[in-house]
Amino acid sequence: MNAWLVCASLLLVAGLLPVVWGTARGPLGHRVVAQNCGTSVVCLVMLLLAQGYERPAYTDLALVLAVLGPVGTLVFARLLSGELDEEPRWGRAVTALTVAATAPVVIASCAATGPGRAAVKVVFIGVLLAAGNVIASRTLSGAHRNPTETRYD
Amino acid sequence: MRRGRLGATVAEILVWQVALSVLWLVLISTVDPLELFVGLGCALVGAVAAVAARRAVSGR
Amino acid sequence: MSRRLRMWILAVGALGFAALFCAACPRLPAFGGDSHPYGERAVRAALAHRTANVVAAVNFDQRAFDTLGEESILFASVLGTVVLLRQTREEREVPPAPARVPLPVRRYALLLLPVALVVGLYVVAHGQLSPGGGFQGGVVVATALHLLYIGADYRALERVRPVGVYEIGDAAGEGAYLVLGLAGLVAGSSFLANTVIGYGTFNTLASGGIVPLLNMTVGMEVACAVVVLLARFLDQAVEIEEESGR
Amino acid sequence: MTDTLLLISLCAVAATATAAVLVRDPARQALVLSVLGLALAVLFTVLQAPDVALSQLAVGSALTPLLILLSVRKVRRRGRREEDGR
Repeated sequence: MNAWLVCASLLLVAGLLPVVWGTARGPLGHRVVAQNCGTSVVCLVMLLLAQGYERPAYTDLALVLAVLGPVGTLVFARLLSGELDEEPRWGRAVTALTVAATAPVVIASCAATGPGRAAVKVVFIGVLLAAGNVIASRTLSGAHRNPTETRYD
Repeated sequence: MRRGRLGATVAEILVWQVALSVLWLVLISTVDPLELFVGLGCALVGAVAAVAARRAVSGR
Repeated sequence: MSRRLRMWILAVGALGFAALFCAACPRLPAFGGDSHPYGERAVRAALAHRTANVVAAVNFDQRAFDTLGEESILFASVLGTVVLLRQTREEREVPPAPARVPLPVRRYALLLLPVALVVGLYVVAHGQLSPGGGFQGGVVVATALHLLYIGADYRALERVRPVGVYEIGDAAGEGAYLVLGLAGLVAGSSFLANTVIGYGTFNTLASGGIVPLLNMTVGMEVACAVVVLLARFLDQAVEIEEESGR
Repeated sequence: MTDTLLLISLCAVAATATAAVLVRDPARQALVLSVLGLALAVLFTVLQAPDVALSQLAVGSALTPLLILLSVRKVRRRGRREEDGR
Protein backbone atom coordinates (compact mmCIF):
# COMPACT_ATOMS: atom_id res chain seq x y z
CA MET A 1 0.00 0.00 0.00
CA ASN A 2 2.04 2.86 -1.36
CA ALA A 3 0.90 6.21 -0.01
CA TRP A 4 2.11 7.98 -3.13
CA LEU A 5 -0.04 5.85 -5.41
CA VAL A 6 -3.07 6.39 -3.15
CA CYS A 7 -2.58 10.16 -3.39
CA ALA A 8 -2.07 9.88 -7.13
CA SER A 9 -5.32 7.98 -7.63
CA LEU A 10 -7.22 10.37 -5.32
CA LEU A 11 -5.86 13.37 -7.22
CA LEU A 12 -6.69 11.63 -10.49
CA VAL A 13 -10.30 11.01 -9.46
CA ALA A 14 -10.80 14.38 -7.76
CA GLY A 15 -8.97 16.31 -10.52
CA LEU A 16 -9.16 14.66 -13.94
CA LEU A 17 -12.80 13.56 -13.98
CA PRO A 18 -14.18 17.07 -13.20
CA VAL A 19 -11.74 18.43 -15.81
CA VAL A 20 -13.12 16.03 -18.41
CA TRP A 21 -16.66 17.04 -17.42
CA GLY A 22 -15.78 20.75 -17.56
CA THR A 23 -14.01 20.48 -20.92
CA ALA A 24 -16.82 18.60 -22.62
CA ARG A 25 -19.66 20.90 -21.59
CA GLY A 26 -20.49 24.55 -21.03
CA PRO A 27 -19.36 27.73 -22.77
CA LEU A 28 -15.94 27.91 -24.40
CA GLY A 29 -14.51 30.12 -21.65
CA HIS A 30 -15.22 27.43 -19.02
CA ARG A 31 -13.75 24.69 -21.17
CA VAL A 32 -10.36 26.34 -21.69
CA VAL A 33 -10.05 27.03 -17.93
CA ALA A 34 -10.84 23.35 -17.29
CA GLN A 35 -8.17 22.28 -19.79
CA ASN A 36 -5.64 24.55 -18.13
CA CYS A 37 -6.49 22.99 -14.77
CA GLY A 38 -6.22 19.51 -16.30
CA THR A 39 -2.58 20.14 -17.25
CA SER A 40 -1.66 20.94 -13.66
CA VAL A 41 -3.54 17.98 -12.24
CA VAL A 42 -1.80 15.50 -14.56
CA CYS A 43 1.62 17.08 -13.96
CA LEU A 44 1.14 16.63 -10.19
CA VAL A 45 -0.04 13.06 -10.77
CA MET A 46 3.16 12.43 -12.74
CA LEU A 47 5.26 13.72 -9.82
CA LEU A 48 3.37 11.46 -7.41
CA LEU A 49 3.76 8.44 -9.72
CA ALA A 50 7.49 9.17 -10.02
CA GLN A 51 7.70 8.88 -6.23
CA GLY A 52 5.25 6.00 -6.01
CA TYR A 53 7.17 3.80 -8.47
CA GLU A 54 10.55 4.94 -7.05
CA ARG A 55 11.69 5.95 -10.55
CA PRO A 56 13.24 9.45 -10.58
CA ALA A 57 13.40 9.19 -14.38
CA TYR A 58 9.62 9.75 -14.49
CA THR A 59 10.10 13.34 -13.35
CA ASP A 60 11.13 14.08 -16.96
CA LEU A 61 7.50 13.46 -17.90
CA ALA A 62 6.36 16.05 -15.36
CA LEU A 63 9.09 18.40 -16.61
CA VAL A 64 7.98 18.25 -20.26
CA LEU A 65 4.35 18.66 -19.22
CA ALA A 66 5.19 21.64 -16.98
CA VAL A 67 6.98 23.24 -19.95
CA LEU A 68 4.45 22.48 -22.71
CA GLY A 69 1.17 22.33 -20.80
CA PRO A 70 0.62 26.06 -20.29
CA VAL A 71 1.83 26.64 -23.88
CA GLY A 72 -1.08 24.49 -25.05
CA THR A 73 -3.52 26.65 -23.10
CA LEU A 74 -1.92 29.81 -24.50
CA VAL A 75 -2.41 28.36 -27.99
CA PHE A 76 -6.11 27.98 -27.24
CA ALA A 77 -6.33 31.47 -25.75
CA ARG A 78 -4.53 32.95 -28.75
CA LEU A 79 -6.35 31.20 -31.57
CA LEU A 80 -9.81 31.16 -29.98
CA SER A 81 -9.59 34.71 -28.63
CA GLY A 82 -12.50 35.81 -30.79
CA GLU A 83 -14.87 33.25 -29.32
CA LEU A 84 -13.88 33.35 -25.65
CA ASP A 85 -17.28 34.68 -24.57
CA GLU A 86 -17.36 34.89 -20.80
CA GLU A 87 -15.05 33.75 -18.06
CA PRO A 88 -16.49 31.48 -15.35
CA ARG A 89 -16.97 33.05 -11.94
CA TRP A 90 -15.03 30.18 -10.43
CA GLY A 91 -12.10 30.69 -12.85
CA ARG A 92 -9.83 32.45 -10.31
CA ALA A 93 -10.78 29.99 -7.55
CA VAL A 94 -9.82 26.99 -9.69
CA THR A 95 -6.44 28.50 -10.54
CA ALA A 96 -5.78 29.34 -6.89
CA LEU A 97 -6.81 25.78 -5.97
CA THR A 98 -4.45 24.14 -8.46
CA VAL A 99 -1.55 26.39 -7.53
CA ALA A 100 -2.27 25.66 -3.88
CA ALA A 101 -2.31 21.93 -4.67
CA THR A 102 1.10 22.21 -6.34
CA ALA A 103 2.85 23.27 -3.11
CA PRO A 104 2.22 20.19 -0.92
CA VAL A 105 2.98 17.76 -3.75
CA VAL A 106 6.29 19.48 -4.54
CA ILE A 107 7.25 19.77 -0.87
CA ALA A 108 6.36 16.14 -0.20
CA SER A 109 8.35 14.79 -3.15
CA CYS A 110 11.28 17.05 -2.27
CA ALA A 111 11.23 15.72 1.27
CA ALA A 112 11.13 12.18 -0.10
CA THR A 113 14.00 12.69 -2.54
CA GLY A 114 16.11 14.38 0.11
CA PRO A 115 18.46 17.34 -0.44
CA GLY A 116 20.28 17.46 -3.77
CA ARG A 117 19.83 18.24 -7.44
CA ALA A 118 16.81 15.97 -7.78
CA ALA A 119 14.94 18.04 -5.20
CA VAL A 120 15.91 21.26 -7.01
CA LYS A 121 14.58 19.70 -10.21
CA VAL A 122 11.22 18.96 -8.58
CA VAL A 123 11.04 22.51 -7.19
CA PHE A 124 11.86 23.84 -10.67
CA ILE A 125 9.04 21.76 -12.15
CA GLY A 126 6.64 23.06 -9.49
CA VAL A 127 7.60 26.70 -10.07
CA LEU A 128 7.34 26.29 -13.86
CA LEU A 129 3.93 24.67 -13.55
CA ALA A 130 2.55 27.29 -11.14
CA ALA A 131 3.87 30.20 -13.22
CA GLY A 132 2.49 28.75 -16.45
CA ASN A 133 -0.86 28.07 -14.83
CA VAL A 134 -1.17 31.62 -13.49
CA ILE A 135 -0.08 33.23 -16.76
CA ALA A 136 -2.49 31.10 -18.78
CA SER A 137 -5.46 31.75 -16.51
CA ARG A 138 -4.71 35.48 -16.40
CA THR A 139 -4.59 35.48 -20.20
CA LEU A 140 -7.95 33.72 -20.31
CA SER A 141 -9.53 36.15 -17.86
CA GLY A 142 -7.75 39.04 -19.63
CA ALA A 143 -9.26 37.94 -22.97
CA HIS A 144 -12.74 38.86 -21.72
CA ARG A 145 -12.00 42.28 -20.36
CA ASN A 146 -11.31 44.73 -23.21
CA PRO A 147 -7.72 44.32 -24.34
CA THR A 148 -6.76 47.91 -23.52
CA GLU A 149 -7.03 47.18 -19.81
CA THR A 150 -4.25 44.57 -19.88
CA ARG A 151 -0.87 46.27 -20.20
CA TYR A 152 0.72 46.12 -23.62
CA ASP A 153 4.31 47.08 -24.38
CA MET B 1 28.09 52.05 -31.67
CA ARG B 2 28.36 48.81 -33.64
CA ARG B 3 31.14 47.49 -31.31
CA GLY B 4 29.08 48.54 -28.27
CA ARG B 5 26.04 46.60 -29.47
CA LEU B 6 28.16 43.56 -30.37
CA GLY B 7 29.68 43.58 -26.88
CA ALA B 8 26.25 43.83 -25.31
CA THR B 9 24.94 40.93 -27.38
CA VAL B 10 27.90 38.70 -26.54
CA ALA B 11 27.49 39.56 -22.87
CA GLU B 12 23.79 38.72 -23.01
CA ILE B 13 24.52 35.40 -24.72
CA LEU B 14 27.06 34.55 -22.00
CA VAL B 15 24.59 35.41 -19.24
CA TRP B 16 21.95 33.20 -20.85
CA GLN B 17 24.50 30.41 -21.34
CA VAL B 18 25.51 30.42 -17.69
CA ALA B 19 21.88 30.38 -16.57
CA LEU B 20 20.99 27.53 -18.95
CA SER B 21 24.09 25.55 -17.95
CA VAL B 22 22.94 25.72 -14.33
CA LEU B 23 19.54 24.49 -15.51
CA TRP B 24 21.28 21.63 -17.37
CA LEU B 25 23.17 20.70 -14.17
CA VAL B 26 19.87 20.56 -12.31
CA LEU B 27 18.30 18.35 -14.97
CA ILE B 28 20.98 15.65 -15.37
CA SER B 29 21.39 12.84 -12.86
CA THR B 30 25.10 11.92 -13.09
CA VAL B 31 27.67 14.69 -13.58
CA ASP B 32 30.73 13.87 -15.70
CA PRO B 33 32.94 15.85 -18.10
CA LEU B 34 31.07 14.77 -21.23
CA GLU B 35 27.71 15.79 -19.73
CA LEU B 36 29.14 19.22 -18.85
CA PHE B 37 30.54 19.66 -22.35
CA VAL B 38 27.22 18.70 -24.02
CA GLY B 39 25.41 20.87 -21.48
CA LEU B 40 27.49 23.92 -22.35
CA GLY B 41 26.83 23.32 -26.04
CA CYS B 42 23.07 23.03 -25.56
CA ALA B 43 23.11 26.09 -23.26
CA LEU B 44 24.90 28.05 -26.00
CA VAL B 45 22.22 27.04 -28.53
CA GLY B 46 19.53 28.08 -26.06
CA ALA B 47 21.30 31.39 -25.32
CA VAL B 48 21.60 32.31 -29.00
CA ALA B 49 17.93 31.45 -29.51
CA ALA B 50 16.93 33.54 -26.49
CA VAL B 51 18.80 36.63 -27.70
CA ALA B 52 17.55 36.20 -31.27
CA ALA B 53 13.98 35.87 -29.98
CA ARG B 54 14.22 38.95 -27.80
CA ARG B 55 15.61 41.05 -30.64
CA ALA B 56 13.01 39.72 -33.10
CA VAL B 57 10.23 40.73 -30.72
CA SER B 58 11.65 44.13 -29.86
CA GLY B 59 11.68 44.91 -33.56
CA ARG B 60 15.34 45.88 -33.76
CA MET C 1 -19.37 -3.11 -56.72
CA SER C 2 -22.63 -2.19 -54.95
CA ARG C 3 -22.61 -1.08 -51.37
CA ARG C 4 -24.25 -4.33 -50.23
CA LEU C 5 -21.49 -6.38 -51.88
CA ARG C 6 -18.82 -4.28 -50.19
CA MET C 7 -20.53 -4.82 -46.85
CA TRP C 8 -20.52 -8.58 -47.44
CA ILE C 9 -16.81 -8.60 -48.23
CA LEU C 10 -16.16 -6.54 -45.11
CA ALA C 11 -18.22 -9.00 -43.02
CA VAL C 12 -16.32 -12.02 -44.39
CA GLY C 13 -12.97 -10.35 -43.84
CA ALA C 14 -13.93 -9.29 -40.30
CA LEU C 15 -15.15 -12.79 -39.46
CA GLY C 16 -11.93 -14.35 -40.74
CA PHE C 17 -9.86 -11.89 -38.70
CA ALA C 18 -11.99 -12.47 -35.59
CA ALA C 19 -11.55 -16.24 -35.86
CA LEU C 20 -7.77 -16.06 -36.24
CA PHE C 21 -7.49 -13.41 -33.51
CA CYS C 22 -9.49 -15.48 -31.03
CA ALA C 23 -7.39 -18.53 -31.90
CA ALA C 24 -4.20 -16.60 -31.23
CA CYS C 25 -5.23 -14.89 -27.98
CA PRO C 26 -5.24 -17.93 -25.61
CA ARG C 27 -1.58 -18.64 -26.45
CA LEU C 28 -0.44 -15.17 -25.40
CA PRO C 29 1.32 -15.03 -21.96
CA ALA C 30 -1.14 -13.82 -19.28
CA PHE C 31 -1.37 -10.08 -18.77
CA GLY C 32 0.94 -8.98 -15.99
CA GLY C 33 2.42 -12.48 -15.65
CA ASP C 34 6.15 -13.08 -15.22
CA SER C 35 6.99 -14.85 -18.53
CA HIS C 36 8.06 -12.29 -21.16
CA PRO C 37 9.95 -14.21 -23.89
CA TYR C 38 10.48 -11.16 -26.14
CA GLY C 39 11.12 -8.81 -23.22
CA GLU C 40 13.90 -10.94 -21.73
CA ARG C 41 15.75 -11.17 -25.06
CA ALA C 42 15.40 -7.43 -25.69
CA VAL C 43 16.71 -6.56 -22.21
CA ARG C 44 19.62 -9.00 -22.59
CA ALA C 45 20.59 -7.52 -25.99
CA ALA C 46 20.27 -3.96 -24.64
CA LEU C 47 22.44 -4.67 -21.60
CA ALA C 48 24.98 -6.40 -23.83
CA HIS C 49 25.41 -3.06 -25.65
CA ARG C 50 25.25 -1.19 -22.30
CA THR C 51 22.16 0.82 -23.22
CA ALA C 52 20.22 1.75 -20.07
CA ASN C 53 16.89 2.58 -21.79
CA VAL C 54 15.78 -0.72 -23.36
CA VAL C 55 13.15 1.06 -25.47
CA ALA C 56 15.91 3.17 -27.04
CA ALA C 57 17.94 0.00 -27.57
CA VAL C 58 15.00 -1.63 -29.38
CA ASN C 59 14.35 1.52 -31.39
CA PHE C 60 17.89 2.35 -32.44
CA ASP C 61 19.91 -0.82 -32.02
CA GLN C 62 17.96 -4.03 -32.47
CA ARG C 63 15.35 -2.68 -34.90
CA ALA C 64 17.12 0.41 -36.24
CA PHE C 65 15.92 -0.41 -39.75
CA ASP C 66 12.27 -0.01 -38.68
CA THR C 67 13.11 3.38 -37.17
CA LEU C 68 14.62 4.34 -40.52
CA GLY C 69 11.26 3.43 -42.05
CA GLU C 70 9.34 5.49 -39.49
CA GLU C 71 11.65 8.44 -40.03
CA SER C 72 11.15 8.24 -43.79
CA ILE C 73 7.37 8.20 -43.22
CA LEU C 74 7.66 11.45 -41.23
CA PHE C 75 9.94 12.92 -43.91
CA ALA C 76 7.54 11.94 -46.72
CA SER C 77 4.47 13.26 -44.88
CA VAL C 78 6.10 16.64 -44.28
CA LEU C 79 7.17 16.68 -47.94
CA GLY C 80 3.57 15.95 -48.93
CA THR C 81 2.29 18.77 -46.73
CA VAL C 82 4.78 21.21 -48.25
CA VAL C 83 3.59 20.26 -51.74
CA LEU C 84 -0.11 20.39 -50.88
CA LEU C 85 -0.04 23.62 -48.88
CA ARG C 86 2.11 25.59 -51.30
CA GLN C 87 0.89 28.99 -52.44
CA THR C 88 -1.00 28.56 -55.73
CA ARG C 89 -1.11 31.17 -58.47
CA GLU C 90 -4.39 32.80 -57.54
CA GLU C 91 -3.37 33.20 -53.90
CA ARG C 92 -1.41 36.20 -52.68
CA GLU C 93 0.71 36.58 -49.60
CA VAL C 94 -0.42 39.21 -47.11
CA PRO C 95 2.15 40.33 -44.51
CA PRO C 96 0.83 39.14 -41.08
CA ALA C 97 -0.75 41.86 -38.94
CA PRO C 98 1.12 42.49 -35.65
CA ALA C 99 -0.93 40.87 -32.88
CA ARG C 100 -1.61 42.58 -29.56
CA VAL C 101 -0.33 40.24 -26.82
CA PRO C 102 -0.56 41.01 -23.08
CA LEU C 103 2.83 41.93 -21.62
CA PRO C 104 3.05 39.06 -19.09
CA VAL C 105 2.45 36.52 -21.85
CA ARG C 106 5.20 38.06 -23.96
CA ARG C 107 7.69 37.99 -21.07
CA TYR C 108 6.68 34.44 -20.17
CA ALA C 109 7.15 33.28 -23.77
CA LEU C 110 10.53 34.98 -24.09
CA LEU C 111 11.71 33.44 -20.82
CA LEU C 112 10.28 29.99 -21.52
CA LEU C 113 11.67 29.71 -25.07
CA PRO C 114 15.32 28.99 -24.10
CA VAL C 115 14.25 26.83 -21.15
CA ALA C 116 12.01 24.69 -23.37
CA LEU C 117 14.79 24.51 -25.97
CA VAL C 118 17.30 23.23 -23.40
CA VAL C 119 14.74 20.78 -21.98
CA GLY C 120 14.15 19.45 -25.50
CA LEU C 121 17.88 19.07 -26.15
CA TYR C 122 18.21 17.37 -22.72
CA VAL C 123 15.51 14.87 -23.69
CA VAL C 124 17.27 14.17 -27.01
CA ALA C 125 20.73 13.82 -25.48
CA HIS C 126 19.61 11.45 -22.70
CA GLY C 127 17.51 9.27 -24.98
CA GLN C 128 19.44 6.11 -24.20
CA LEU C 129 19.50 6.71 -20.42
CA SER C 130 16.09 7.98 -19.34
CA PRO C 131 12.66 8.05 -20.98
CA GLY C 132 12.77 10.25 -24.07
CA GLY C 133 14.83 10.23 -27.20
CA GLY C 134 15.15 11.84 -30.59
CA PHE C 135 11.48 12.02 -31.47
CA GLN C 136 10.14 13.36 -28.14
CA GLY C 137 13.01 15.86 -27.75
CA GLY C 138 12.67 17.01 -31.37
CA VAL C 139 9.00 17.82 -30.90
CA VAL C 140 9.74 19.76 -27.68
CA VAL C 141 12.45 21.76 -29.45
CA ALA C 142 10.16 22.57 -32.37
CA THR C 143 7.32 23.63 -30.04
CA ALA C 144 9.78 25.80 -28.08
CA LEU C 145 10.60 27.75 -31.25
CA HIS C 146 6.90 28.47 -31.81
CA LEU C 147 6.61 30.16 -28.43
CA LEU C 148 7.57 33.26 -30.38
CA TYR C 149 4.35 33.01 -32.39
CA ILE C 150 2.37 32.67 -29.17
CA GLY C 151 4.35 35.33 -27.26
CA ALA C 152 4.50 37.81 -30.09
CA ASP C 153 3.26 37.49 -33.67
CA TYR C 154 4.06 35.59 -36.81
CA ARG C 155 6.27 38.44 -38.09
CA ALA C 156 8.66 37.97 -35.16
CA LEU C 157 8.72 34.20 -35.66
CA GLU C 158 9.49 34.53 -39.36
CA ARG C 159 12.40 36.83 -38.61
CA VAL C 160 14.00 34.15 -36.44
CA ARG C 161 13.03 31.03 -38.37
CA PRO C 162 14.32 30.87 -41.98
CA VAL C 163 12.31 27.91 -43.35
CA GLY C 164 14.97 27.01 -45.92
CA VAL C 165 17.50 26.20 -43.22
CA TYR C 166 15.04 23.86 -41.50
CA GLU C 167 14.20 22.09 -44.73
CA ILE C 168 17.91 21.43 -45.21
CA GLY C 169 18.14 20.32 -41.56
CA ASP C 170 15.24 17.95 -42.13
CA ALA C 171 16.96 16.34 -45.11
CA ALA C 172 20.36 16.36 -43.36
CA GLY C 173 18.91 14.52 -40.35
CA GLU C 174 17.50 11.81 -42.58
CA GLY C 175 20.76 11.60 -44.54
CA ALA C 176 22.87 11.43 -41.38
CA TYR C 177 20.82 8.45 -40.19
CA LEU C 178 21.60 6.67 -43.46
CA VAL C 179 25.29 7.58 -43.32
CA LEU C 180 25.54 6.16 -39.78
CA GLY C 181 23.95 3.01 -41.11
CA LEU C 182 26.43 2.81 -43.95
CA ALA C 183 29.24 3.22 -41.41
CA GLY C 184 28.23 -0.25 -40.17
CA LEU C 185 28.66 -1.60 -43.70
CA VAL C 186 31.99 0.15 -44.19
CA ALA C 187 33.22 -1.29 -40.88
CA GLY C 188 32.56 -4.74 -42.29
CA SER C 189 29.38 -5.70 -40.40
CA SER C 190 25.78 -5.26 -41.52
CA PHE C 191 23.77 -2.06 -42.25
CA LEU C 192 22.89 -0.09 -39.08
CA ALA C 193 24.83 -2.58 -36.94
CA ASN C 194 25.89 -1.35 -33.53
CA THR C 195 29.49 -2.56 -33.80
CA VAL C 196 31.21 0.55 -35.13
CA ILE C 197 31.69 2.55 -31.95
CA GLY C 198 32.61 1.31 -28.47
CA TYR C 199 29.74 0.88 -26.00
CA GLY C 200 31.22 3.15 -23.31
CA THR C 201 30.41 2.69 -19.66
CA PHE C 202 26.86 1.87 -18.59
CA ASN C 203 24.43 4.69 -17.76
CA THR C 204 26.65 7.50 -19.03
CA LEU C 205 26.09 9.85 -21.93
CA ALA C 206 28.43 8.00 -24.29
CA SER C 207 27.05 4.53 -23.61
CA GLY C 208 25.22 2.42 -26.17
CA GLY C 209 27.56 2.86 -29.12
CA ILE C 210 25.56 4.10 -32.12
CA VAL C 211 22.29 4.66 -30.18
CA PRO C 212 23.00 8.25 -28.99
CA LEU C 213 24.19 9.29 -32.44
CA LEU C 214 21.06 7.92 -34.11
CA ASN C 215 19.05 9.65 -31.41
CA MET C 216 20.64 12.96 -32.32
CA THR C 217 20.00 12.55 -36.04
CA VAL C 218 16.36 11.63 -35.36
CA GLY C 219 16.12 14.62 -32.97
CA MET C 220 17.41 16.99 -35.60
CA GLU C 221 15.20 15.52 -38.30
CA VAL C 222 12.01 15.58 -36.21
CA ALA C 223 12.62 19.11 -34.90
CA CYS C 224 13.21 20.48 -38.41
CA ALA C 225 10.32 18.47 -39.86
CA VAL C 226 7.86 19.81 -37.28
CA VAL C 227 9.10 23.38 -37.82
CA VAL C 228 8.59 23.04 -41.58
CA LEU C 229 5.17 21.45 -41.03
CA LEU C 230 4.05 24.26 -38.72
CA ALA C 231 5.52 26.84 -41.08
CA ARG C 232 3.26 25.60 -43.87
CA PHE C 233 0.19 25.52 -41.58
CA LEU C 234 0.94 29.02 -40.25
CA ASP C 235 1.50 30.39 -43.74
CA GLN C 236 -1.85 29.07 -44.88
CA ALA C 237 -3.73 30.18 -41.80
CA VAL C 238 -2.14 33.59 -41.28
CA GLU C 239 -0.64 34.86 -44.50
CA ILE C 240 -1.97 33.33 -47.68
CA GLU C 241 -5.31 34.72 -48.92
CA GLU C 242 -7.20 34.19 -52.12
CA GLU C 243 -7.48 36.97 -54.68
CA SER C 244 -10.60 38.80 -53.53
CA GLY C 245 -11.07 40.23 -57.03
CA ARG C 246 -13.20 37.30 -58.34
CA MET D 1 -2.83 -0.72 -5.50
CA THR D 2 -1.66 -0.47 -9.10
CA ASP D 3 -4.83 -2.24 -10.28
CA THR D 4 -7.08 0.50 -8.89
CA LEU D 5 -4.81 3.13 -10.45
CA LEU D 6 -4.97 1.24 -13.75
CA LEU D 7 -8.76 1.05 -13.48
CA ILE D 8 -9.08 4.77 -12.79
CA SER D 9 -6.86 5.78 -15.70
CA LEU D 10 -8.69 3.38 -18.02
CA CYS D 11 -12.02 4.93 -17.00
CA ALA D 12 -10.59 8.42 -17.51
CA VAL D 13 -9.40 7.52 -21.02
CA ALA D 14 -12.76 5.91 -21.85
CA ALA D 15 -14.71 8.93 -20.58
CA THR D 16 -12.50 11.46 -22.38
CA ALA D 17 -12.54 9.51 -25.63
CA THR D 18 -16.35 9.32 -25.53
CA ALA D 19 -16.51 13.05 -24.81
CA ALA D 20 -14.17 13.69 -27.74
CA VAL D 21 -16.53 11.77 -30.05
CA LEU D 22 -19.68 13.47 -28.71
CA VAL D 23 -18.34 17.02 -29.08
CA ARG D 24 -19.02 18.01 -32.70
CA ASP D 25 -17.41 21.45 -33.06
CA PRO D 26 -13.73 21.05 -34.16
CA ALA D 27 -12.42 23.88 -31.99
CA ARG D 28 -14.05 22.44 -28.87
CA GLN D 29 -12.98 18.96 -29.90
CA ALA D 30 -9.35 20.14 -29.92
CA LEU D 31 -9.77 20.99 -26.24
CA VAL D 32 -11.16 17.57 -25.39
CA LEU D 33 -8.41 15.91 -27.48
CA SER D 34 -5.83 17.78 -25.42
CA VAL D 35 -7.34 16.37 -22.21
CA LEU D 36 -7.55 12.93 -23.86
CA GLY D 37 -3.81 13.17 -24.51
CA LEU D 38 -3.25 13.87 -20.82
CA ALA D 39 -5.40 10.90 -19.77
CA LEU D 40 -3.54 8.64 -22.22
CA ALA D 41 -0.20 9.84 -20.85
CA VAL D 42 -1.31 8.87 -17.33
CA LEU D 43 -2.45 5.47 -18.58
CA PHE D 44 0.87 4.82 -20.33
CA THR D 45 2.80 5.87 -17.22
CA VAL D 46 0.73 3.56 -15.01
CA LEU D 47 1.44 0.75 -17.49
CA GLN D 48 5.18 1.50 -17.07
CA ALA D 49 5.69 2.85 -20.62
CA PRO D 50 7.26 6.31 -19.97
CA ASP D 51 8.67 6.74 -23.47
CA VAL D 52 5.24 6.39 -25.05
CA ALA D 53 3.77 8.70 -22.40
CA LEU D 54 6.46 11.29 -23.16
CA SER D 55 5.71 11.11 -26.89
CA GLN D 56 2.00 11.60 -26.17
CA LEU D 57 2.73 14.56 -23.91
CA ALA D 58 5.16 16.20 -26.32
CA VAL D 59 2.79 15.94 -29.28
CA GLY D 60 -0.59 16.17 -27.61
CA SER D 61 -0.13 19.14 -25.28
CA ALA D 62 0.85 21.93 -27.70
CA LEU D 63 1.42 20.63 -31.22
CA THR D 64 -1.87 18.92 -32.03
CA PRO D 65 -4.06 21.79 -30.73
CA LEU D 66 -1.99 24.25 -32.75
CA LEU D 67 -2.37 22.24 -35.95
CA ILE D 68 -6.13 21.70 -35.46
CA LEU D 69 -6.86 25.33 -34.60
CA LEU D 70 -4.82 26.65 -37.53
CA SER D 71 -6.76 24.37 -39.88
CA VAL D 72 -10.08 25.48 -38.34
CA ARG D 73 -9.05 29.11 -38.76
CA LYS D 74 -8.13 28.59 -42.42
CA VAL D 75 -11.38 26.76 -43.19
CA ARG D 76 -13.46 29.38 -41.36
CA ARG D 77 -11.78 32.28 -43.22
CA ARG D 78 -12.48 30.57 -46.55
CA GLY D 79 -16.11 29.94 -45.47
CA ARG D 80 -16.62 33.57 -44.46
CA ARG D 81 -15.15 34.79 -47.77
CA GLU D 82 -17.55 32.63 -49.78
CA GLU D 83 -20.50 34.25 -48.00
CA ASP D 84 -19.11 37.72 -48.74
CA GLY D 85 -18.41 36.71 -52.35
CA ARG D 86 -22.00 35.55 -53.05
